[in-house]
Amino acid sequence: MPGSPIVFFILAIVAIGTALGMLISRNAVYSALLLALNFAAVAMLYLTLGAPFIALSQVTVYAGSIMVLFLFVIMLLGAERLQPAEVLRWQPYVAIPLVVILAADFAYNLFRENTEMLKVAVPSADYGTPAAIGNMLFTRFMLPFEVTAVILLVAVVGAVVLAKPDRPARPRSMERSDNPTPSKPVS
Amino acid sequence: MNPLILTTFFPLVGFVVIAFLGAQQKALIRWVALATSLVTFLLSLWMLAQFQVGPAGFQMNTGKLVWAIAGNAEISAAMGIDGLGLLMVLLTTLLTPIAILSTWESVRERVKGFMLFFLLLETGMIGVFAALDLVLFFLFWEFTLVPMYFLIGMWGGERRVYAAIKFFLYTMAGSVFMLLAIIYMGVQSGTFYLPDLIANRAQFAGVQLWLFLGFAIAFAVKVPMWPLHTWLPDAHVEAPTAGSVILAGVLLKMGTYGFLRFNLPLFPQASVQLAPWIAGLAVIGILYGAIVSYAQHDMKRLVAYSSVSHLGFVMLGIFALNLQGISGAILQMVNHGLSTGALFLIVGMLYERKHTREMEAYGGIWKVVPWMGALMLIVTLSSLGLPGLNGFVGEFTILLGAFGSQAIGSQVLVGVATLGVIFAAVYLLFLFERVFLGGMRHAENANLLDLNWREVAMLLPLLILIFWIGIYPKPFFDLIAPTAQNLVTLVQSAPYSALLGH
Amino acid sequence: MLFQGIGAAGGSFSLVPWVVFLPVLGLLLNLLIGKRLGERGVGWIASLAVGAAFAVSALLAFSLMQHPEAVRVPLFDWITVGDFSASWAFRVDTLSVTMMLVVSGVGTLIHIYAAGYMHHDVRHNGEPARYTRFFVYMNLFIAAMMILVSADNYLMLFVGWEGVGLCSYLLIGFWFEKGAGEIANAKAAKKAFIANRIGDFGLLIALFLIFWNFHSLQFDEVFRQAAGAQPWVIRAITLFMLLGVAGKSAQIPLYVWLPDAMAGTTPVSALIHAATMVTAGVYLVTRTHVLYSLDATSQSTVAWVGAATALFAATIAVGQYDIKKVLAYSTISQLGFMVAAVGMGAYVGGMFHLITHAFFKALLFLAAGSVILGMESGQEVAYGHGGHGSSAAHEEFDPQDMRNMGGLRGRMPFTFWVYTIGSLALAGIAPLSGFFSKDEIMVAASQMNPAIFVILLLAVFLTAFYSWRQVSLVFFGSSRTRAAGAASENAPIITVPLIILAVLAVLGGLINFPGVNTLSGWLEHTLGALPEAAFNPLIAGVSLIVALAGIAAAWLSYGRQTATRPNRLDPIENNAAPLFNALAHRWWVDEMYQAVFIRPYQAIANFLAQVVDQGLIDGIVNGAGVVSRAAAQGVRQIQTGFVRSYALMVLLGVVAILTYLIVWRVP
Amino acid sequence: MMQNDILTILPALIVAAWGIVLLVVDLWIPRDRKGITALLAVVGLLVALGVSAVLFPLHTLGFSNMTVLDGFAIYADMIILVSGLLAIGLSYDFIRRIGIDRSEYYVLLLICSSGMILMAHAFDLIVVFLALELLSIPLYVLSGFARPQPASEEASLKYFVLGAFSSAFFLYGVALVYGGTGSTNFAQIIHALTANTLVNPSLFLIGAALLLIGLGFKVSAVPFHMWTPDVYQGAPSSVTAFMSVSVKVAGFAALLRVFVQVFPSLASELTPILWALAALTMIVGNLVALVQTNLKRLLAYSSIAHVGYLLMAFVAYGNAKVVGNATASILFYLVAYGLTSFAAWGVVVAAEQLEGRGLELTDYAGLGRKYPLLGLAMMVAMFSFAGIPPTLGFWGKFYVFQATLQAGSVWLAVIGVVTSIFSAYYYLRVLVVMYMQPGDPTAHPAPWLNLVTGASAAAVVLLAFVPAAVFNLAQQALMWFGV
Amino acid sequence: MVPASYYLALSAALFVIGILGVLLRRNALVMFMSLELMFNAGNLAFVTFARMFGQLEGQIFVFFVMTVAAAEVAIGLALMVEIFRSKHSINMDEINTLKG
Repeated sequence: MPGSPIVFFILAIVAIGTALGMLISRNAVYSALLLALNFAAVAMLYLTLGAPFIALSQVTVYAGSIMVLFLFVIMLLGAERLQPAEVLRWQPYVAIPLVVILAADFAYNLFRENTEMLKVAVPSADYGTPAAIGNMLFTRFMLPFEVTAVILLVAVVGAVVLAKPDRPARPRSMERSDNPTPSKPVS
Repeated sequence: MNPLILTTFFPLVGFVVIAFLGAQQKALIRWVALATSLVTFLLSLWMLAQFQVGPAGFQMNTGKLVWAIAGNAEISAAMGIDGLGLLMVLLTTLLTPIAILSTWESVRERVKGFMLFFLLLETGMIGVFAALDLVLFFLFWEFTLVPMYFLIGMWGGERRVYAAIKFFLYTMAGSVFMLLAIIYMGVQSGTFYLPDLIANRAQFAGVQLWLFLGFAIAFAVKVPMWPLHTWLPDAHVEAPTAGSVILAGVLLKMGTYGFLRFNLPLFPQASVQLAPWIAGLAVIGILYGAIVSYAQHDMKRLVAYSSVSHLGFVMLGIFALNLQGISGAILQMVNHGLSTGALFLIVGMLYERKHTREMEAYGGIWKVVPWMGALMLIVTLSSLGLPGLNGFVGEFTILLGAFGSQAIGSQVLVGVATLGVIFAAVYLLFLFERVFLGGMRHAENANLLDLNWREVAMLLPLLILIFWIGIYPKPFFDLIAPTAQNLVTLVQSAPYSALLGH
Repeated sequence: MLFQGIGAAGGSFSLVPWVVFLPVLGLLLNLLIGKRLGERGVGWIASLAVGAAFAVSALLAFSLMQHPEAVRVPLFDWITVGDFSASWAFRVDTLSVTMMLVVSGVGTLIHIYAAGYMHHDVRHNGEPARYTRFFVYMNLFIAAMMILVSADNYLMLFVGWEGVGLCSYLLIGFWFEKGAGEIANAKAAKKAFIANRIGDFGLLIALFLIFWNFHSLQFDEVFRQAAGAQPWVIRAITLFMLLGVAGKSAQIPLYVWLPDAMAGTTPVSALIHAATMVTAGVYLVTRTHVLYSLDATSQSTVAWVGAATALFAATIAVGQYDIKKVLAYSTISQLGFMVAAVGMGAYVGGMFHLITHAFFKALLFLAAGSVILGMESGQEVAYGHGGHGSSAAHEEFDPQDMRNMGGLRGRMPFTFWVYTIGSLALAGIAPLSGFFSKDEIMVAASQMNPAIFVILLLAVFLTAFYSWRQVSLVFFGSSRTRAAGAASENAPIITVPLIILAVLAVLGGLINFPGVNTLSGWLEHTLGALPEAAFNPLIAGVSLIVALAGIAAAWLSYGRQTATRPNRLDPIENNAAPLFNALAHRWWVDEMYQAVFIRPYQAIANFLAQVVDQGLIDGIVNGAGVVSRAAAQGVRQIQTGFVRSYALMVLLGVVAILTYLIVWRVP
Repeated sequence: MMQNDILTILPALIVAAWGIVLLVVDLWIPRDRKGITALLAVVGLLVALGVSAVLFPLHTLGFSNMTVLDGFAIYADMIILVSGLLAIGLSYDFIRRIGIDRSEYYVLLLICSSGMILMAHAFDLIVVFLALELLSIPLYVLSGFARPQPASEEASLKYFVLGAFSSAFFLYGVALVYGGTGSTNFAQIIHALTANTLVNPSLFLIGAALLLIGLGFKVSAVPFHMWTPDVYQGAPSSVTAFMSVSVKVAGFAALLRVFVQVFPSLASELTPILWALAALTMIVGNLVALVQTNLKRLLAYSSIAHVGYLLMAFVAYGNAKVVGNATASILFYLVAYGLTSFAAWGVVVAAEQLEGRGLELTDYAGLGRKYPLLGLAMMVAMFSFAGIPPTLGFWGKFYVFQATLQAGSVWLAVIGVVTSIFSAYYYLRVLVVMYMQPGDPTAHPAPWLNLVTGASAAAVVLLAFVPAAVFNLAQQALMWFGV
Repeated sequence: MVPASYYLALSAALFVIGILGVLLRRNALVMFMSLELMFNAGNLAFVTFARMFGQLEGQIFVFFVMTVAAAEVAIGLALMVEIFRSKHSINMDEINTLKG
């Protein structure tokens, strides 16, 4: 596998550290920032894996725009901190053991026979380049690409529907429907 | 046109006609319903005329009209009838117009719905007795729950909802296991057509105990066998008179019919193996039903428990697995329909007059309603098995068969069952005494009206049959004989009939 | 088919179904047009129907004299299932015709009597419209009884057997709204039916045993194979049949219904509960003598049951005040004699006593009825008209209580004479009929079993004692009430049958007069050669002396009884109160049955209905519902509404599935 | 781009394109005549339905084997399209009545349908994943369409968070399958499996399990069902009706495609899991429904229970002799379930008042008498759900039980029938309230709603007399399915 | 050289941390961020596998995932803004009116 172990371990430690930091930080803003850092670290790892285009997208789309959006909403709502009222007290005591078991499952599955994992194909010269990716995107993966376009469109429409404040809060037909005499069916 | 199919589906004609009538045309709806059921009865008589007495096997058989294919198995719309089925169909078509007539005064609300459900119910019941394909049978079987559920739930007494749901769930709880058994057999043998299945019964001989139980649970609930009977008193008490008549007269017979039609021929070994156990339960039912009847205060409840006792006799006869037992059981199915149907009718008439079924509210009324008293007495005597009336012929034949049954194998058990005739006298005479004899305990009862012509017309056919079967049951036994003989042969010709021998 | 069968039998034998059809015809006529006919017409039709049946019976008897072998007259198939077959078939032989003659003969007389008696009775009870109904029931009874005695197989016999039980029920409960608490009559009727049903249960079992061992219920067929059967089978059959006999013929332990059956009107008591129905058990044993003869144990059981009943009931009769109750216990006792006789193989003796008893007991009952009518009319005279109108006096006054009588000899001389004849016949005083028939039984007992002989002798003494006690209390002394003082003799329609019966009671002994033995010869054709019951002067003398002693004792105790203390007039009561108390309370048998059988049955019924059925069985059913709902509520708690716990549940599923795969399934 | 490529996704393409066009056209439709939008949406769905019917006999792959056209997919398409049509019929008056009649409603519904259709046609995990998102995102929005009603918002948020959570598992599963097989394309995976050239079988297995979980969430199998009652209750009833049918159809289409057609070799490993899922789903769904008092919630649990029955037949998939029949029975059951659901939900929609009122069971007292048609429809629906003949629901149960018994899972079948007794109790309770208790409810039957409800109920009954017609169609649909 | 399994282990670790975040954080936004972390972990696995096989499909997949994630973020954030408007809170534990 490419990349030196030192680089990997540093990045891995950063990634896990920031992820844990996000998890335990009391302040949502810190969480968002730490997550951005995490994304950046992962982007670095992508580079070591021969995926420069993806790495770049990761930085711009994820660490950049998405996390900015998050921060923006946090600031907008002023929701960085919550009252420390814990309703589900037993949740951690169940969740953490379960997650540990899950992690153990994954780990066992990965390291039980890692001979396969060590096999590395020799990548072609243009492996992971934007050109190669673009080429594939617009040929073999044209359909998924178009579908993502529709998904984004739907997301836009949906976001508008959900957040557009222009509708009257009360349904307009309320008075008529609450009338005790049954209203003539509207057709 | 096959008279069987006509008979089965003719009530639907009335259903459609009534569906198009306005809900306010109550009288017209009643007459249409009555006319429909009467025509159905005539059609069934025509069927009887067409029926050849003697040969075993199914007549007016539509054959295997393949209707659907489920995996590897064909579902066919096969219908046909033998003596057993014919008697049951006749019982149904006879009781239905009577039951409809009984609603003339008592059902005033939602007449349209009532009659719609009633006609649906009739088709469902006839279908049960006519179906030769297991899936078709099951369809009709389950379907009968629906109209009955509404008849109890919408036109019933105070606790009608409880009773209706209990009836539905209890019966359904039993029948789902039958569904599994049916499907399993279809899967194994590739057909649901009863004659084919009987021919291939060796295929599932290995698991027939389980299959037997699957069917038996469904039927035992319906019969109802002790201790699965507790839905019955509730259903009977809450149901309107017409519902009780049909419930006791026909629906319960579907259970015993099922045992005869399916359990015995399909699972002979299991039948033989379990016969002593089922007979034991039947005997418990006979005694238990009779004893518990005695402790009731509500007339309908009393009659309901008496059904447990009577159907215990039928079950005992069936699992005698000999000619007498089975023939007697089949005849007793008819008898019980007539006697208990008539009992419920009379109780219903009293209820119409006084709006209570508590025996305490009556007493000594024979003085004011002599005809009703006399008819009630005859029906009571028929129910307690007085020789010369129908009940005796059935009970005697059953007990005789059971007494000599090798399958049951215990004369002591049957002797204990015979005690039932004593207990029957105890509770039935108790009923008659509490209601009709003694002094007038309540002055207002002096104004009770005796039977009117409509009520006489309802009871008369039943009484004629009560006497007819009691004195000259031969035509009935002639109808029954081929079926019974066939069943006995089927049970005993099983490769494992060695079990039967001594 | 119907007439074809009749024709096949040939001769007048083919008329035998008419012994059933005629009463049925009578009842149908009365049922349909009785209202239009009026009382007189109804009575005529009913009596004629029975009389015609008697004529047919007589015709059959004459034919039988020429041709004494049994003839079977099949009518049509009844129940035929597989190898089981029972048809409506009549049997004409000397035994059945004897019974037919008794039934229809006594029946006719009683019908005539009843036509007069009921005229008063329905008015006394305030329900004149019920007159017709009475005769419908009566004819029905005759029909059922005829079926019983003329049946050619056990099943048809059983029809009659239960049919007479039904009529008994109907007639005991005829005044169903009367009696103590306005329900006692209805309850008495029910008691009779149920006690009979217990017996019928035994008979049914016997029938099953017979069929499964002999594959037939037809008499000849059964008897033909009887010798080849296993001993235990015969014993079981005969003992179960004995239960039936005990029910129908009111033997220990099932006799308790008969005293209560006196709630029925007097003609009913005479016809059903004295002369005919209750003797069906004796007839059954006689009819089945082939089987009984094969098993000594059951024979002696029968004999012992009969003897014990004879003595036991006689003791109770001594302590009764009700005129009909005395006769009822007397009937039980006499039935005990008959059963003992047939148990000892003295079938002719049993039948003989059956016949004579039919005469004198019917006479006694009818005469008692005459007394009661006289008392009632006296009561009306004494307390003003419309007995039921002055209800207070009516309710307190019991026209059947012998303490209210006394001195009726003068008021009702005719009744007194026939009553005395009947009582003497009952007591077994020579040369009245009862003497001869009873003597035959005593002879048989002395030959078979000395212990039984002694018991029966005691019973004879008591019989004579209570008979004369009754005569003394009713007819001698002075009137103890105003009603008794005002009582009057009855009309000829009442008294003519009494005369005929009195003649029969006197001359009945001729039927099987010692040395002539007409009845023995007659019945031999059916019963086969039987040991000759020779007349034994010693035995006859002893029993006659014992009977006379009984009469003397009664005369000494009651004859000069002039006491006007109606409440405490019995010398036994005065001198041996506990004993009399026991007798008056019928040895508390009813109370014991109440405590041992009826109350526990009710308690069990209530327990099963409330606790087991509603509580346990239905409780499990409803409990299943409750448990399901509780479980549902429990599971529902998981659905907290918190997204995080939902996610936790998802994770739980994920971990469970993955762990399962990792641990057990990963390749 | 080849003609085949287009053909393979033609129904989805039509619906999606129609939706986008509608979005634009809507701008020119005057405010008070938005009914035209609904009508146009119906036309679009009808066109797609017609096209689907024509495509039914064809079989081809397209887009570099990423999509597939076969009878199975078309069968699913048709259910989804009909479901969309019926949903529009239910929605038309309803959304006007409760004041949420924005034309985006129909657009989202169309695009959501196209996502579902795409799911049925997907032959590559990438497409499956994208289709999953394409159908989910509009549903998140539709669930919250009645904002600012708190229940609707809550439903939307819960659905969204948990949906994304399960998507993450699904995604991770795709990654592991990719790692295990070296491809996400079904054709290549099938090839690898048959040639036994898996890169890493254990990764593949875990990945497949995660796929199962992700799809199990969509069809709401226990224990991944927790969102269902809340979302079904909170979402506008018309939306609930749509998603209770369509999502399950799409989910099962994907499940069948992935597991039956592509991963049959995993049967021995997965069958016990499916067994447990089916049993749990039947038990929990039916049990908790017993104590529900809100009709929407009750129907939600009932829908969970029905998933249990579907999964029960799915358990049979490892048995090569049975799998064809089992799959056909699932397809049949989906039709029965779908039609029945619309009959039931139609009544709920008619009875729902503003602000989510009128949904408690007690609010239905007397409904059967006052509105006979609605009552009748509900009666038919309840009996069909309970599996009482003569309804399609009975045949659905019949076929799935048959498949289960054929596969030898007797105990599972026993659990199935026992739980169906429980189900009968709560279905009957609905009828009790409607017919046997007095009350004066207000419902709003409207022409389109009546048509949809009545037609669904009529179909449930009438098709029950010709079950073979539907079942044969299901079997034909599987002609190219390789079972 | 770093074995592929290390990358996968890292991916798994991030995935479970993401799960923990969803399970333990009440703040809807942080919960949402944790979801993004889970997606991210999946992406890492994809890229690793792609590198392992020397294919590009894995990377393409990641591209699509990112797009979808972006779409989800749009919807999710809009939803949270709307909810905050009506409830003035984005505490997930306060959103539990629907239950049972």
